[in-house]
Amino acid sequence: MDWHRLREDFPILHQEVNGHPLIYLDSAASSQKPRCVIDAITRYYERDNANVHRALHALSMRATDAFEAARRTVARFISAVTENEIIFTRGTTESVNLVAYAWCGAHLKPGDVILTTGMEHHSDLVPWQFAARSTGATLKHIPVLDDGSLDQEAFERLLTPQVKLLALVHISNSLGTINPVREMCAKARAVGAISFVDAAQSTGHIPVNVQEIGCDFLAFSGHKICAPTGIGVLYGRMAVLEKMPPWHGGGEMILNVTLDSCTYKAPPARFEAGTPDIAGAIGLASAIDYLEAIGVSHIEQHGLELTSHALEKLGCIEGLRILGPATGPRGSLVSFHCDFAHPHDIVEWANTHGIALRGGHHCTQPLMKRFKVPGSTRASFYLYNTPQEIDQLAEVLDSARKFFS
Amino acid sequence: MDWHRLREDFPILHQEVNGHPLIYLDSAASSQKPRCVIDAITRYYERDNANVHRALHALSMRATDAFEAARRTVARFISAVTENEIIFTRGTTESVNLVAYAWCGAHLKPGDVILTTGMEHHSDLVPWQFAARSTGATLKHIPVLDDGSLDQEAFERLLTPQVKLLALVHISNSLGTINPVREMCAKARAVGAISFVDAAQSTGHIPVNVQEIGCDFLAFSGHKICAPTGIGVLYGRMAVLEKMPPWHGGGEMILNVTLDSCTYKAPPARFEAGTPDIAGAIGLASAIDYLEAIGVSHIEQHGLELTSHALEKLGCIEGLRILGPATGPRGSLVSFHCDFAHPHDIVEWANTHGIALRGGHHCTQPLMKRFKVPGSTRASFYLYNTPQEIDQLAEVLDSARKFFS
Amino acid sequence: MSPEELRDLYQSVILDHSHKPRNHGELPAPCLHAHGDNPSCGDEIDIWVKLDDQNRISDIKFTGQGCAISQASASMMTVKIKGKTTAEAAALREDFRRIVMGDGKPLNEDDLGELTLLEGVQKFPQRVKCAMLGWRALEQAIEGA
Amino acid sequence: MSPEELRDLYQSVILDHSHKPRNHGELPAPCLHAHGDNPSCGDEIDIWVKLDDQNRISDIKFTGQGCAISQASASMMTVKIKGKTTAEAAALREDFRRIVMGDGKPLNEDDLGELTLLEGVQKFPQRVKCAMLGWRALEQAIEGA
Ligand SMILES: Cc1ncc(COP(=O)(O)O)c(C=O)c1O
Ligand SMILES: Cc1ncc(COP(=O)(O)O)c(C=O)c1O
Repeated sequence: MDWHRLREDFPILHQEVNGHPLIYLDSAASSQKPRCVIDAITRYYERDNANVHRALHALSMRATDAFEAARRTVARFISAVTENEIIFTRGTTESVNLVAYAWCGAHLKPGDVILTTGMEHHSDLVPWQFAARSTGATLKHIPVLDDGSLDQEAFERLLTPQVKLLALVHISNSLGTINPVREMCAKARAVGAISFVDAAQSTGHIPVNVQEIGCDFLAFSGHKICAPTGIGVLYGRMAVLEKMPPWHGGGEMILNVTLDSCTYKAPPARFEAGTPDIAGAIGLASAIDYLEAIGVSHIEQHGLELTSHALEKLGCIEGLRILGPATGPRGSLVSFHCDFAHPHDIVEWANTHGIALRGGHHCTQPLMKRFKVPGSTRASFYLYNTPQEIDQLAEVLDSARKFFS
Repeated sequence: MDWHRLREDFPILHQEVNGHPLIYLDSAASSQKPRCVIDAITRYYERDNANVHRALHALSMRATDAFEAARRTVARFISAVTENEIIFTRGTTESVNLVAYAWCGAHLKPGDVILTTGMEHHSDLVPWQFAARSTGATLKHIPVLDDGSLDQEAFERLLTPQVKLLALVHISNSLGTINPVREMCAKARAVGAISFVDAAQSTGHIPVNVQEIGCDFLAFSGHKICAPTGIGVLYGRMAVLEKMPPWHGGGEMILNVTLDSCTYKAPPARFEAGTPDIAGAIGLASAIDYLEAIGVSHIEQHGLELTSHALEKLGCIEGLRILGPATGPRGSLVSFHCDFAHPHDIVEWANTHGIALRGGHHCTQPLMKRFKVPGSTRASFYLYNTPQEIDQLAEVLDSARKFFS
Repeated sequence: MSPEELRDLYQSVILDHSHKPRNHGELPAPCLHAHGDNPSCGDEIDIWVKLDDQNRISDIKFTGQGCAISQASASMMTVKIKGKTTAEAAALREDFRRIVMGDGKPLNEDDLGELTLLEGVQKFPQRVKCAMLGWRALEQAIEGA
Repeated sequence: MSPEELRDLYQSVILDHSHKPRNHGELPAPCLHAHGDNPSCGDEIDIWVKLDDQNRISDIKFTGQGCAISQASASMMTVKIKGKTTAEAAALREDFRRIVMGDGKPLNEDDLGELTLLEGVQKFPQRVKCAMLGWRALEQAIEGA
């Protein structure tokens, strides 16, 4: 793989920021888009745009075909059994909310437990708080150890028969920890609980296979894997989806409607009320085709190389402390705390040198409290990043150290 | 206004379908996009793409500025008091659901009444059915008269002090009826009810001013007004929004989060959990700029001309019965029933001649039952349509009559 | 689609069946009954079937509403199927499915007779569901037995 | 942003205040107190104020955490404000807001003194909230009185 040449596919990378070539190290927040994805959107609007379903004229048939083909592409990408297990949403956040409202609302009662972890993104935490509050269920959390891994002993203790749902992040967006989702979902299943995996940071970075993970639900966001904003996915095992009532009501999710009641379609239509983000779904399929042409395991390898390079380079900077696992496989991001400056000052400094970083709590306030930091600075990588960019980052961080100390 | 030249702005229109120049008469389902909107999306992904909020690097600042500028554009477009009254959603359907869950959930109790009409789109009906069921409130419907207007006497009778919410469509997508929303919202306010206006078919077709209408909520979809799929709007009066609890939980809608609870931001952030459709919002602003440059009242005039031309031409076809108001102002669409063929056969026939129509119940099953038709055929118009296209339509419908009779 | 293909789809025989459906109406109980619909377009068919003791379709009637294709196809089916055993009906159904979907050659092309006129549906994939609606309802009625 | 503008933003005086905040700590009750935060970036300031009977700020202290700008600005504010009346403080606040937002000339530029060093914030609009955080908390503490 010629990773340098691949950068040519991303128009946005070829610009200067504050007089320096842009170094984009904020892909964990949102990824950049290759030309083919931008073109897929343009082509759709220039040739095929129409509303989908109930399609009898040429454009609406083409739009429907492309939209449903996108569903098949997603199903293949994450190895779902059928494309009917793929529900299009706006993103991970909406996917979590869908399950928190529709599944929890129908299945939880006081005494039941939703088990989650101390390292969840707010989007995989707040919806469960809401669900617990409205159903009377209790929310419990698997603690995070100092090395950034989950406390597996505590997990075993917490995993009582009262647990009805396990919700956990595949790769932590703040620490880079890769959780053993396969083992944990199996243990959850053994006590009769269903499992929800937040794969926002893993999909498109490492191979994600819902059969292998053995989860009941899995969610990710298109915008983090080279696809447009506004589109995301909820995968649900058909046996679970079939028993789940709808959430949003409206056009296209109903079979028959009278003024006072209605009957619902089968999944996935049941969960897709209203006009979907058609162009977004088509853009997502194009992004998946792009990633698959490169090969997700190649991307994983590249990410591992970048991350270990970053750990080495940043580890040499005095006063810089890296959060999360020190050894072993890791998501392609590095979060750190600098004793010489606040994250926002670091991010500001980096920006002046053309480098895009993110600083703050990364939507994981409880985790920041756990590690007793007000926030962290994060450099996150994707297929278009290079070791040279990380060298630049290390230099700029070292200059920040000198300046702010 | 040179309406013919304006067609040049829409790349999709310049194609052949089944050997005939495309005549797109399905804008009520989804509109086509001008070059400037497609370009705005491309430009965003090529230059400025990044996640919004917590923005400290150059791209994320540019993305945030453009996203928030889009909110101001929408606010100005519908005359909201402040841009904080503008919530971005996926579309009208999600906007209705937001209010049905968040507002109804917090404010309704058994005995209360949600008043809606017999001509609502499923998206402005099913969510209220759900809300009634979960709160114990009762759903009532203002009947539709034979001429396609609402029974105003029945409305007065139904508008008791138990009515807490009036939800009604501004322009019916099946009949073209323009409802007197201003008068009806005022009457609702007089009994202490709040009002929700489904403006999916009116926004971008006729001037829509939330101050003038005097509604508490108003919803529309971007894709119907030349903007991308995946983006829509819920307007809410600030006094009402402030008292409304959140619906979706997740990143960006919270102030402080602990493992077990959280506090919420002020509107609109409270209602926008997770990464929004940033490109969609920017595309929507570009579409609004485009429509405003032409002038919405010019578009309204053009729509009226097309519609009266269509009523005249189609009215001459034997065995074709037009649904909805026979006289007076009307939305820019014509729905009709043909005694010589089923809507799908008509749509098929038209498609073979390059004309895109829609046939079926148009997501208004109760209304179809009311008019005792299994469905109707609909031709809907927007700024890029011409009287010549309607002449073509009339000819093709007449040939269908001859063929199928 | 060319005008010829459209004319193929709506041949006069087909339009004749849709205007004057054969075997239209209901059968009195006891008999088999099923309701079929295409929620995506609103087409509906109700079908009533009487089987004799050799599993032969001794009588069949239908009512419905929808496009010319769905109504004509159901009408043509009833004509063809009357007097056949349920096994023969199932074989016919499969052959009919093949010609409307363009999915392989029918096993007994000759048996199809007039039904081959619906071959034109091949060119209109979105209409396959219409052509199959009556057959789906028939299968349901028999399986429900 | 050029390196010069960045250096302007983080002048040595400012960094000195952020490293060694003046008037750091809490005041014992009775006194006025307010908490201010920027939820979007997590900066926090707690402020304690004692007013004498002429509405003069006789003592002021603060604690907090956040970026160099928010902490230095709060520190510099406490130095400047001690001994001033609440009316004088409000006038200073408005002038300070003008220079950090680049929103018109301050009415009494001379009064600002060292605070003008924060003028560099103008070039970094997203940092205005940081620079104003202490001042917002001060206003809240006094208005809550
Ligand atoms: C682990 C994790 N979960 C959930 C989310 C929320 O994703 P989105 O904002 O696309 O809904 C993110 C992205 O920030 C994330 O990193
Ligand atoms: C009157 C009306 N309301 C609601 C909707 C639903 O809009 P969307 O599908 O964009 O959510 C439509 C569009 O079909 C409509 O015409």
